[in-house]
Amino acid sequence: MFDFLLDPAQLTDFLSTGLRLSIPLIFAAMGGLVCERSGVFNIALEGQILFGAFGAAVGAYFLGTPTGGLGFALLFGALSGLLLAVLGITLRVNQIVIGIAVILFSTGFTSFMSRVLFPGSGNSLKLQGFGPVAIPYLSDIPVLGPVLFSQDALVYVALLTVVAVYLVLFKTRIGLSIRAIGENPSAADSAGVPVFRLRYACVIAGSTLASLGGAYLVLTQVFLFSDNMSAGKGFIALAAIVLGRWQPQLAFLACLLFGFFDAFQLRLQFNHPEIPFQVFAALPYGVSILALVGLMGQAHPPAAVGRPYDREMR
Amino acid sequence: QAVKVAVALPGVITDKAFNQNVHDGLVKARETLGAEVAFTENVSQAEQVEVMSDYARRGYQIVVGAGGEYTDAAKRVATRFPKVRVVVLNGAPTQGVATVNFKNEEFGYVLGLVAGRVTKTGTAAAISAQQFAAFTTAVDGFKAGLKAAKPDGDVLVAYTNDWADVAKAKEATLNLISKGADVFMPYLDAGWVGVVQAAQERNAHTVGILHESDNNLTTARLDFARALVDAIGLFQKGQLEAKDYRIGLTSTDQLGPFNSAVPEAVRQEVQKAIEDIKSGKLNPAKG
Amino acid sequence: MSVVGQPSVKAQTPSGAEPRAGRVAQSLIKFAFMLKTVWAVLAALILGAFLVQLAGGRPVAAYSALFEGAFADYYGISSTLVRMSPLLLASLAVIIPLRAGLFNIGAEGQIYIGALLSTLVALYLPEVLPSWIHVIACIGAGALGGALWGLIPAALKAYRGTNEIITSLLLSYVAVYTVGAVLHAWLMEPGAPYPYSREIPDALVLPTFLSETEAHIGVLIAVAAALVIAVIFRQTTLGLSIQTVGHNPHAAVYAGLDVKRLTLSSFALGGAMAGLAGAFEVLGLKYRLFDHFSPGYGMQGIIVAFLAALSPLGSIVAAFFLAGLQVGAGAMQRTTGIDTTMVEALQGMIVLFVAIGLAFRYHPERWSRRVAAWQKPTQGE
Amino acid sequence: MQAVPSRISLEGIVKTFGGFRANDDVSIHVAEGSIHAILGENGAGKSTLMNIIYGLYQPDAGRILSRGREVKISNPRQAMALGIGMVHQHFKQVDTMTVTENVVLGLPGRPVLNLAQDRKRIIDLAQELGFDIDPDQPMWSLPIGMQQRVEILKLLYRQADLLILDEPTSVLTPSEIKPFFNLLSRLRSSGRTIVLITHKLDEVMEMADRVTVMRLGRVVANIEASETNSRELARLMVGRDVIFDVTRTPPRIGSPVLEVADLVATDERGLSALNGLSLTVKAGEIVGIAGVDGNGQRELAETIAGLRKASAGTVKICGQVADRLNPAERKRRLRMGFVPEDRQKVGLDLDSDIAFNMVLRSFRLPPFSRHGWVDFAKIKTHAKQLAERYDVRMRGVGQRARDLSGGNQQKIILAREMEDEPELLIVSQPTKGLDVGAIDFVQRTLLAQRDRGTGILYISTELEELLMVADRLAVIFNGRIVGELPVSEATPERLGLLMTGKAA
Ligand SMILES: Nc1ncnc2c1ncn2[C@@H]1O[C@H](COP(=O)(O)OP(=O)(O)OP(=O)(O)O)[C@@H](O)[C@H]1O
Ligand SMILES: Nc1ncnc2c1ncn2[C@@H]1O[C@H](COP(=O)(O)OP(=O)(O)OP(=O)(O)O)[C@@H](O)[C@H]1O
Ligand SMILES: [Mg+2]
Ligand SMILES: [Mg+2]
Repeated sequence: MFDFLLDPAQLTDFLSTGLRLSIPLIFAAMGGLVCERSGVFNIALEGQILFGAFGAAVGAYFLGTPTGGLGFALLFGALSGLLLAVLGITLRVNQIVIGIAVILFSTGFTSFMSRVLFPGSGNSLKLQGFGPVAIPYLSDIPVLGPVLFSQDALVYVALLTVVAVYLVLFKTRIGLSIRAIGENPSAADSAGVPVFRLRYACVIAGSTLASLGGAYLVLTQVFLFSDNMSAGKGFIALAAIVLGRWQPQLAFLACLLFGFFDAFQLRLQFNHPEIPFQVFAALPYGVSILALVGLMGQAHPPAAVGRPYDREMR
Repeated sequence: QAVKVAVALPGVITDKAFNQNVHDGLVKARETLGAEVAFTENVSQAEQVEVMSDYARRGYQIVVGAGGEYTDAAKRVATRFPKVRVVVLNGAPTQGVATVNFKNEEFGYVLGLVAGRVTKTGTAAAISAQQFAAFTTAVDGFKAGLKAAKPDGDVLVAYTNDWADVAKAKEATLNLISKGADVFMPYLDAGWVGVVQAAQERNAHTVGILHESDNNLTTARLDFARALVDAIGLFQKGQLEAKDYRIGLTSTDQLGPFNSAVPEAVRQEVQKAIEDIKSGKLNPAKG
Repeated sequence: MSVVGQPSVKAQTPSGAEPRAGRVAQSLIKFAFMLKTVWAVLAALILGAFLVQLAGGRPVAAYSALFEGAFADYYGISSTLVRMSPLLLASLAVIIPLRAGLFNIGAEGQIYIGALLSTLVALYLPEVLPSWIHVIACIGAGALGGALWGLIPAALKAYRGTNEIITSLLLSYVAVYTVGAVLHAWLMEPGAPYPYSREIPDALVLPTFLSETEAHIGVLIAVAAALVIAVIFRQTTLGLSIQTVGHNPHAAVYAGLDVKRLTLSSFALGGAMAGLAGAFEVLGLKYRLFDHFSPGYGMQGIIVAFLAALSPLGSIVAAFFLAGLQVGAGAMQRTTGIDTTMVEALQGMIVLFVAIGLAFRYHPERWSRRVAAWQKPTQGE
Repeated sequence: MQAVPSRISLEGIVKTFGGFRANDDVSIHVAEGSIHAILGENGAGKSTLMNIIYGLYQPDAGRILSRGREVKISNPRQAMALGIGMVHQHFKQVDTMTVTENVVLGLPGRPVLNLAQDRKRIIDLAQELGFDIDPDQPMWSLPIGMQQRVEILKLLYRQADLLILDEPTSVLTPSEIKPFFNLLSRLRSSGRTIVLITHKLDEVMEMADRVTVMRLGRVVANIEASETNSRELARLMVGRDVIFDVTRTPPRIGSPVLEVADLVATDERGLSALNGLSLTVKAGEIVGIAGVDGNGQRELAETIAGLRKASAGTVKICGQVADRLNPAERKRRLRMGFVPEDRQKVGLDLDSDIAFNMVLRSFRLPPFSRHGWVDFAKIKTHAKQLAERYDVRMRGVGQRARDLSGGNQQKIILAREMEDEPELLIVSQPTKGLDVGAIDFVQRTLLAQRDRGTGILYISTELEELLMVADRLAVIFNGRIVGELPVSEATPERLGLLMTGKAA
């Protein structure tokens, strides 16, 4: 069952697969985490991954470069974030509803527009994507080299994102304010934090990060857009945030946990054809639940998450 | 007067696979037979009866469910609308319903044979999203064909659980490659692209079901488009019956072009196998 | 030093002596607010008209097909009702625990386990019982399955403090795979072209109440369930207790309520509703257990619940609306040939706009000020 | 009219909430460098007015002038820019963050935090003010008096020169009030202006330069402190004469209704709070628990009420061991009433209406429900009666408890717990935040209960109040009763020694 761990080639592939399956989750989880830390529940991650993927395809198709794709992905992510912010922060519409509505809308809209914009080509688009960037010397280390140091650019971006989110949240003035508006917006407001502006910024930034997850799918993983290609990753990212107790570094580990168990279950499947494959497919979810239950102590979400702030409410 | 045909599809018509193939059939029927056609994509299980009944009520004479999961719904619609001819592709033989099936094991056998001759590692793999009859019978044939060419060869099977998840299909393939597989039979909707991509990146090969690509050794044309056109033609002649139609592998036309990696000798061997299957000398499910 | 006269509490509505025109304007505005859902749908449809145009359709024709297909003919209404049943039950599965402050986004999983248990009882309980008892047993098994699956996140929450939102979500995936695995290993009909179980005996099929349609009595049971839940919340101590826990768990302890037990029971009751939805899909609609049979009822239930502002009675209306929207959209697609994906986008937009509409509240004093401001210039003339 | 320039002026301020006028044409001028007291009954609109100055609420009409210049204050940041700072009635702090983080929050500065540097400055400032604060403690772990010091520190750290203090003394113990007033005097002499909201008339007389009295949203008086006296202020506020001395008959003491023996319990942090506490309360007497806040008062009350588990010892109520009974059972079977200290978090369901809150602890019993069915008509009449008797200021019993002023929230709890004919009544800080009229009323009601034969445990940090109503005093220190004495023998000096653990 674990024999592949001993063979360097197989191990490298397994680890790379685990990492690649984790990357979209990492982007989405970091995005969602930033939103939730600021007190806005972003359940629309799933839709934003899809928007990002679609944007990446549009950009790469019409501009012909992966950078163009990246630009459009960011733009689409930011727009979806703006929509969430206007509805959830200013108009104070229930954040769960708008999240789900955005998901519904994104599924239909991106599929429909992809037919309008890429007529006939559908999933056989062959888009320009980013190639791997090998970091000199480091990439020659056996197993770790190919897994960590000769990856696609967006993989490094994802790893840097985790570091950046951590540093911003915990080492900067604005991070302190973000954590405060997620915990007690009324106190932060009273202390002079621009609650509304900052929540807008977090939601837009977070949504943009999530859309990078989609850009990764298109620009480095499969080089095409296919309907509904987010395939549930946004929901897993939501779970990873909780599993990581709203800490970026732990959420990152949770994404890896999920990605690696997904890679692992793919391998187990063909080693054990006698067992229904669903048993393996359920593995990452089961492990996540166990991890969640097994962790000592309770994890508390930011206290104000999901509650729109209204100054004049008692 | 034009014949009216409607199809309920489980996926989208741009998948370059099963759903698109069926849709192609509709287009061809409109062009060549002057049929009036309609279709609905992404029909969920809960609405199968609703969609098919609605077409029947609207005066469509042929109502098609594209996939074995429509069998039950088809039976109910057929009972309710005895004048309508209900057809299920890949369906289980059912009273009152016309089912159209390919003999998947025959196609699988030939693909397995080619795979077995080209593989260097002796390991091939089949990938689908869900376990269902059409796939498992194809895999049976595939195994038998592979073993005929390489008695100590092996076939791995993986399920991605999502017909359209390209990334997952790609990762599954990459891992199968590192496990030693070098020929792949994807039985997926949009997800097959991922298999092809992975194979191309790692210099492995695919044997296609419907789709074609550079690294593809050959393709089983489980051509539902043609089957659908044929069925409509039969209907126009008043000959489409409520019975099980089985389409076997009878000629190399039903296979795609051979890749240059397939030696002439192997092409001959395939020809021979088709003859033997036709004559009953070869049982494709057992080898 | 100045001592002002003593105001009374009552005389504090702003200026009773508004001019007549102002009052008329104000009641018109109030009326307009009452119709906000209508405006929301209209706005979405107008925006959607551009999409329809883009998809090569004619908006008016498309929309009338949508409306007719959902509400204006016998079969359309019956389809809408059939679709409404799981949506309504799934929304109750969200509402009940949410009243106790617990968010169940795992109704999907509870639906699957309910369907599984119901199927097992239908196929394996010896056929010695009178069939109506057997049917009730099947329905009960569905409710039980959902309740048990719902109890897992509730128990983890009550005894370990684990976040129920995420456990219920993850358990949904586990449930879907469990059904797949059980089908695969055990229940699948031999030779079936798709992973599904044997057919349940005819005697166990739920009767329909509209002939020639799928409108099974599960629809009526779902509506009845919503009514019962509404009564529980409005009239019973159980409902008030659950609500108190939801509002303030500390106060609930102080009031002498058993918070853990109420956590468990509200989640179990919610799960039971979802389980019923699963049972009805098997007993009333498909007559078998299919792999992946639900098109996401769990998530849609959340939308219904929030559109209904967490009111069980409102849920009946919201579920009917969303079901009609889905059925009508299908009919529109079949009549006009508009792309399905566009129809999905339109659905998302309508839900979004309705949610936005619901967020607007009527503030009488604000509007009376505005109306007064508008009138000033006219009076000056 | 003003020789001294006005620091801040309000002119014709109106503020409505859903048709209800919380502020109705309010005009006030606060002179530069003065202490300006604002007085008013619970719900008079004082906090609303202050929130308007601080930019949290937008007035429907009226003008605000800062140093004579008209300003629009649309958020707290603008208020801060005008030198305005506010300590809210219910503190606005991020509980999970440390003192330092709370102080720094919202301040402009370099993007990268340097908390070590801020920490040092906070320590310096605290020293200057005579505050003893650990800047690394998380906010939630601080006693409430300490939290208030952090709030004041926050303002001064921001260099506010107009300090709005909304009922600052209601959270302070008597020993803390003196230094607090000294601080205020020092701040005034350093040129700062202070707006002080309080219900304590002697404090007003002691500190304020000028007084504004509000009633039902309006200003009823603007008056120099030197030109008035407590009695007049009370009359202006309440609209009637308030008699501060309660006449009391000697107690008719019966059998014990509460016997606490060797009680041991811990607090939220797991630290020991009760260390073998023993105490008896008999029918017909009021036993006052005196002590410095944080010596186990809250844990004692909660353990008796059944909200907290004792790790050792027993509680007997009316002769029965109560240890295994939950709060509802103690109320129902043992006839125990309980007024918790934290009214918003424990005592009320703020999101339900007043009527429901009046039966929060008895809605599952007849006559309010039968066989699980609730009788809302009964609940409503019951609530109306109680609200009338306890003078709850509201728009109707269907109003949400959250929207009531703090004093009125307190009255709901008192009404509910006292009107059930309890044999034992535990009251924890029952007058916190109440106006003089309400305090007077509560004390009378408690005495009436006593005379009817109820045994009352009265926990308060207000010595004067205890001396006024209690028959017997027990002093709590470090989770133990360190002395008991009849009220006639109690002097503030003697109590002071006991309360600080210096005499046994
Ligand atoms: N009481 C309120 N409740 C909810 N939203 C409000 C409230 N007051 C203002 N807003 C919204 O916030 C926006 C900014 O208002 P304002 O400048 O008063 O707030 P702020 O604290 O300065 O926040 P920011 O600077 O981030 O905008 C307004 O456009 C309005 O939409
Ligand atoms: N945000 C709000 N929404 C609705 N009503 C409110 C709001 N804020 C205050 N009120 C109402 O306005 C009135 C005045 O309340 P406010 O808090 O200003 O009183 P207060 O004078 O500070 O009383 P207390 O002495 O009890 O603190 C009360 O009746 C209260 O119910
Ligand atoms: Mg601003
Ligand atoms: Mg106040």
